[in-house]
Formats: sequence, C-alpha cells, structure tokens
Amino acid sequence: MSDNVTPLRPANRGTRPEQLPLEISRAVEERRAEEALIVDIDGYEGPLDLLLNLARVQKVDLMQVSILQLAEQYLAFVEEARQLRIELAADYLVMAAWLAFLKSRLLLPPDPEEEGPSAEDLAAHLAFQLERLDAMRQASSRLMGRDRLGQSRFVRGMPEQIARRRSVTYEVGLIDLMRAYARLKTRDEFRPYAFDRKDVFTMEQALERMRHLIGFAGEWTSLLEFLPEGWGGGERGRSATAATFAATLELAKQGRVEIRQAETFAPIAIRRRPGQDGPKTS
Amino acid sequence: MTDDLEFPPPPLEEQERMVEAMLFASAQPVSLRDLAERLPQGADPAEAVARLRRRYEGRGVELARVGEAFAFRTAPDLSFLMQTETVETRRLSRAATETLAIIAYHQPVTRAEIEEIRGVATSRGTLDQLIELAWVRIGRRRMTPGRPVTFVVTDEFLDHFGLETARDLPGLSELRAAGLLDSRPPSDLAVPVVRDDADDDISDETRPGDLFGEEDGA
Amino acid sequence: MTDDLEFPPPPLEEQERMVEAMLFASAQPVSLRDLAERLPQGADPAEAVARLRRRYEGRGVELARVGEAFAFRTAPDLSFLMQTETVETRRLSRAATETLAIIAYHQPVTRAEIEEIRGVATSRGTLDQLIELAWVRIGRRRMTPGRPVTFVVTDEFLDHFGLETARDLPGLSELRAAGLLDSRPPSDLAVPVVRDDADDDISDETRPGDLFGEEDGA
Repeated sequence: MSDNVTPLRPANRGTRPEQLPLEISRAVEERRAEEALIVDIDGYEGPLDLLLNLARVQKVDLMQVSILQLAEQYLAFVEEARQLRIELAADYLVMAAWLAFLKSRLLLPPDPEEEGPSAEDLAAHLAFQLERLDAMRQASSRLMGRDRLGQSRFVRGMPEQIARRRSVTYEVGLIDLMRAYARLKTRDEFRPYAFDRKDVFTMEQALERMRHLIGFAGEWTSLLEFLPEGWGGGERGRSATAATFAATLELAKQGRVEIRQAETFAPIAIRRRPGQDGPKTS
Repeated sequence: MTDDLEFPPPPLEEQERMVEAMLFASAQPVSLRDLAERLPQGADPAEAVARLRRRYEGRGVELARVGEAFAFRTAPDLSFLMQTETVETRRLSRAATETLAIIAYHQPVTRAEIEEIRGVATSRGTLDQLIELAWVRIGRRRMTPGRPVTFVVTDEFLDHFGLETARDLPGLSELRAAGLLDSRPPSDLAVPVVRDDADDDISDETRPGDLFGEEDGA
Repeated sequence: MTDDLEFPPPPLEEQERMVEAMLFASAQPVSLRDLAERLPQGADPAEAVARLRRRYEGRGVELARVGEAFAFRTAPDLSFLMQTETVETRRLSRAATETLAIIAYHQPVTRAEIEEIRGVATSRGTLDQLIELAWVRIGRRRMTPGRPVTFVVTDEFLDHFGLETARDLPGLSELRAAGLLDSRPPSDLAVPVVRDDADDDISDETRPGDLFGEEDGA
C-alpha cells in the first residue's frame, strides 16, 4: 500500500510522506481512506458480510462482539458512503434502518409494555447470524481446499463399459427439463416490446384537447366523456384515459378545473372551476 | 549428477504406488519412458512395473503390456461381467424434452393438453420414444368425452432425474426465484423479429421419414 | 429356493475379483445394488467390497465410498504426478461456494433459508450453476406453508470432494454442537433480506398445492 502513488504527493521530490506539511499528509490519509472505502463496497457480499468484516475489526470472538458498537460502525459507514455520494443497494439501507432501530432499543430502558423480542434477543440473534455466516464461510473454504476429483484424485482413465441394457442413453438432465418447461410457459413474455405510436395518445394532445373542451364542463362530467373519438377501448383506451387524466391534473394545478372521485376506483369526474369563463362564444 | 545423491529416489514400494496411480488415471497405455519422465529422478519404472504386474497377477484386473506401453485391463475370464456393447450418448430432442417436462409437471395429462401447452402437434414418435425410454407410461383414461388416455412419468424417470416425487419439481415462480429461469430477453432482440420457437418443432416433426408428420395438419 | 442350493455362490475370493473388475472398469461409482445385480446369485457384494477396501489401503489407488456406491480413485498424495490428467475447472464465485457449503451443511435447505444465512438474495445463476455441475439437486418439498422446494447435495458432490457421506463433512459435528446448524430461527428476530421477487413467494403461499405455477391463467 505504501508504494501507492497518490495524486497529492508532489512528483520527483524524494520527500517522505511524514515530511510533508501536515495538511497535505492529512489530505493524503483522507483520500486513501476514501479510496479504500470505494474499492471495498464492491467487495462485500451484502450487508451481513459488511457487518462481519466490521466485527473482525473489533478483533474479538464473534460471540463477544459488541452489537451496539457494530451498529454504530455500520451506520457510520453508510453515512460516509452517503456523503461520498455512493449509491448503496437497498439491502444495505434496510440493514441500516434495522440497526438504527436496534441501537435505539439497546440504548433505551426496556419498555415493559412492549411486545415481541427484547433488544437483547435481537442483538444476540444478530451475533448468532454473524457467527453462522462466518462458520459457513470457513466451511466453504475447507470444502474447496479438499482433495478434489480431477485435481488431486483421479478416475479411471480408460473406463470399460459396464453392461447396460440399452445401447443408446439420452443425455438430459433435470435442468434441461426445467428450462424446457420454463421456456414453454414463458414464451409469451419474451415478445419484444413494440411501441406503436398510432396507439398512443400523448399528454400534450390531451392537454390541447381539454383546453378547448373544459369550458363546456360547467357540471360534473365523467372523465371518460372527454376521451377522443375512436379511443374508447383496449390499449388505445388506456393510453387516452391516462393522458387525459394527466392533462386534467395539470389543469387543476393551473386552477382551471376541479376533480372529484367519490371513493377508490369510482369514476373520476371533472368540472370547470366555478368563476372561470365558460366557452367563448364566437 | 549430484542431484541424484542429494535427493535419493523414493523406495521401490513408493515407486510402485506412483506407477499404479499413473497407469490407472491415464487415458492411454503408458510407456516406460513416459513413466520415467513423470517419476522422481533416479526411479526405476521397469522394476516398479514388474513388481506391480506380479501384485496384480490373478486379480480381477491385470497389468497388461500393450506394445511398448502398459495398461490395466479386466482379467479375461471376467469379461462376461462387462458387456462390450457400445453405449452411444445422444441428446434428447427438444420436442421430446418439452413433452417430457409437460408430462412431469402436469401428469396425468392427455395428448391434447400437451399439444395445447406446446402450441404444436406432438408426433406419436416423441411419446413412443419417451415410453420406450421407460420415462413415461400410459396412465388412467380421463373420464371425459372420448375417454382419452393420459400420460404419467415412471419411477425410472424419478430415478434418472434424481427426484423423489414429481411433486418436488419446482414451480415457475420458484424456477424464476432460483434464477433457473432466465427472464432476460434473448440477446438477438436488437433485430425486431418476433421469435416463434414453435417453428423449430414443426420442422423437426415434418422431417422426411417421420411417419407421424402428417399429424401436424390435424 | 432350490436354485441357490444347486448353484452356490463362488467363494469370496472370487467375488472380490469380480467386484474389483467391475469397479475398475467404471469411472463412476457403482452401487452395491448394481454390483449385486451382476454378481452370481447369493453373492455378498458388501463383504467383497469390504475386503477389497482393506486390500487397497495405502496403495496408489484406493477404494472410496461415495454415498451408497464405491469407486476406485487415485491416492490424493500422488496428485503431483497427475498434471496431464488435471481437469481445468471454472472458478466458482464466492457466492456459489458459500451457497454450496450452506446446502451441504444445512440440507435439506430452502432458498429462503440460504438467503437468511447469507443475508443477501441469491443471485441468478448461482443455484443454476450448482445444479448444472450436478453437485446440488432438488430435494423433497418442505411441509410448511408454501411447500417450498428444498436443495440437497448429490453423490457427485461427495465424489468430487472425497466424502463418503454427507455426515463426513469436515467440522459438521462441531458446528452442530455449537448450534450453528440449527436452522429456522424465529423469523421475527432475523435481519431482513431484501428480495426483488418477494411477491413470487407470497403468491405461492396463497395457493397451497399449486405445484406448477399456473400463471398462464388458462
């Protein structure tokens, strides 16, 4: 690591880092820390793995790990990532929220009214999960380090065929079978998405249309009444409805219409906002 | 060579083990020269082979000399245990794989139902092949008009595919969840052509010489 | 059965030769059942195998047990002689090796349990790869809500990693004694795992007995 050339170190000056002015060396340190963080995020297999790595830094037996301290380290890590504008995957954020919750529960005196597992139970279970993940990780490297077939142990190089009843065997595995089935059942999902302009009613078109029509709507009128001719059903109907609805929202924002819906999924009705001009008679 | 003195060869016992392992794992008979190249310096492959031949004398396998090389062979008097019939491995056709999958997932299932799911007619040859492989058998007749026969999978099928029951086959959502179902669109999507996989099957089944090809028109 | 009396089985010495020939001939492990089928009536393949194992102890090739089957394999300490036979294997990702270890130590295990242990959703292709390598297969469905599919390791896995049975996994008893293999803890204690396809499982649970994922709605 020490031979890493950091951009902040002046070139060709034979100066050792400790002889640099204090601010520069601090900047170098910080930059290194940032870089380390950036590189490391990709290296983690999820939040539990990150926690396990943080726990190792505590250098204690995993069963003795301080969950409170771990939660704080994790939250600091996430905060740092946020400041560096690193986009963390959702599961890291869920874990952060969970740890923040756990931390507050650990710090507050237990509420006798509270149902469910105690903060200590939750912390103990997290410690268990970390220890279990660590154990599985060690098990996997022990497994991979065994005398493996084709690497340390070998099969008969000239096998002779033991009697078989059939002279043709068909090579097909469960995976082939499952894939064939999945392929059949999802065939229709794979159709390329075709975007057909003639079936799309744009919001601009809808807005233009509504501007002209809204003046006539002194009374509550169903939104569907405003759909253009020939756009009543199917995909075209959906597109026209969506565009028209969006247009009415825009008009409501401008204070030109009012929108009403009696209950969820009930028809949407609109009318001209009282006080606005009716249709201009020409 | 001073090296020989510095690193004396392993004892003959050990050289014998080494030769035994090499002859066992090799895909061809191995010559003394090849053995010498792979053995530690100063080893005596000829002597190791001679000892090994004596050790295997009268056993179920024997160390045979093949020209200038050596190989393990089944003792000739036991050849009755090894049928010499050659076994050919073929890939199961796509039509057969799909039909088998449908039977496994939907059993008992009628031929009409198989065809509905596959979207193409199923040639009689496909089902016959699966029945001959002992993976599929005829089940009960369906109590519907025409009383069509149904197809079910056999114990041999379960054995071959390592299943305990056909019920253990994962459902679609499980296939997807397990990543077994590649839901990404095919990579040739850039070409805006709707792929009709069914075509492959039709061409498969109408190949000249297919006695049942005429059923496609049905 | 007078047949047995009329034709007594060959002496154990001879049975041992026969088993030796058959096991030597096959690159794959051969089960006791398969051996029994080919041996003369009344033979005792288990005893013949036991004698053979003793005979080959410490030799260049050893008789390994693989689940309920047996195979000759070269002694691991001689691997340095086998460069020519070494098979290049694709490096498995860390996710894949971890998933494999979890399946081996916790089997039968569901995907949700694997994810609970790893703390992350299983990425596509991980289980797929392990099944394709024939190291993992589908086990019985778990008799819990949703009847999820389980995963178990195969005999090929045992053979590849030189294990006689899944009980011989290194450190298994210690892990069990430490309570680290106690699966299915109360889920309200567990740290949540984010899954992008969580709906799949929910919809599965609302349709008990739906094995086939009949999403087509037909």
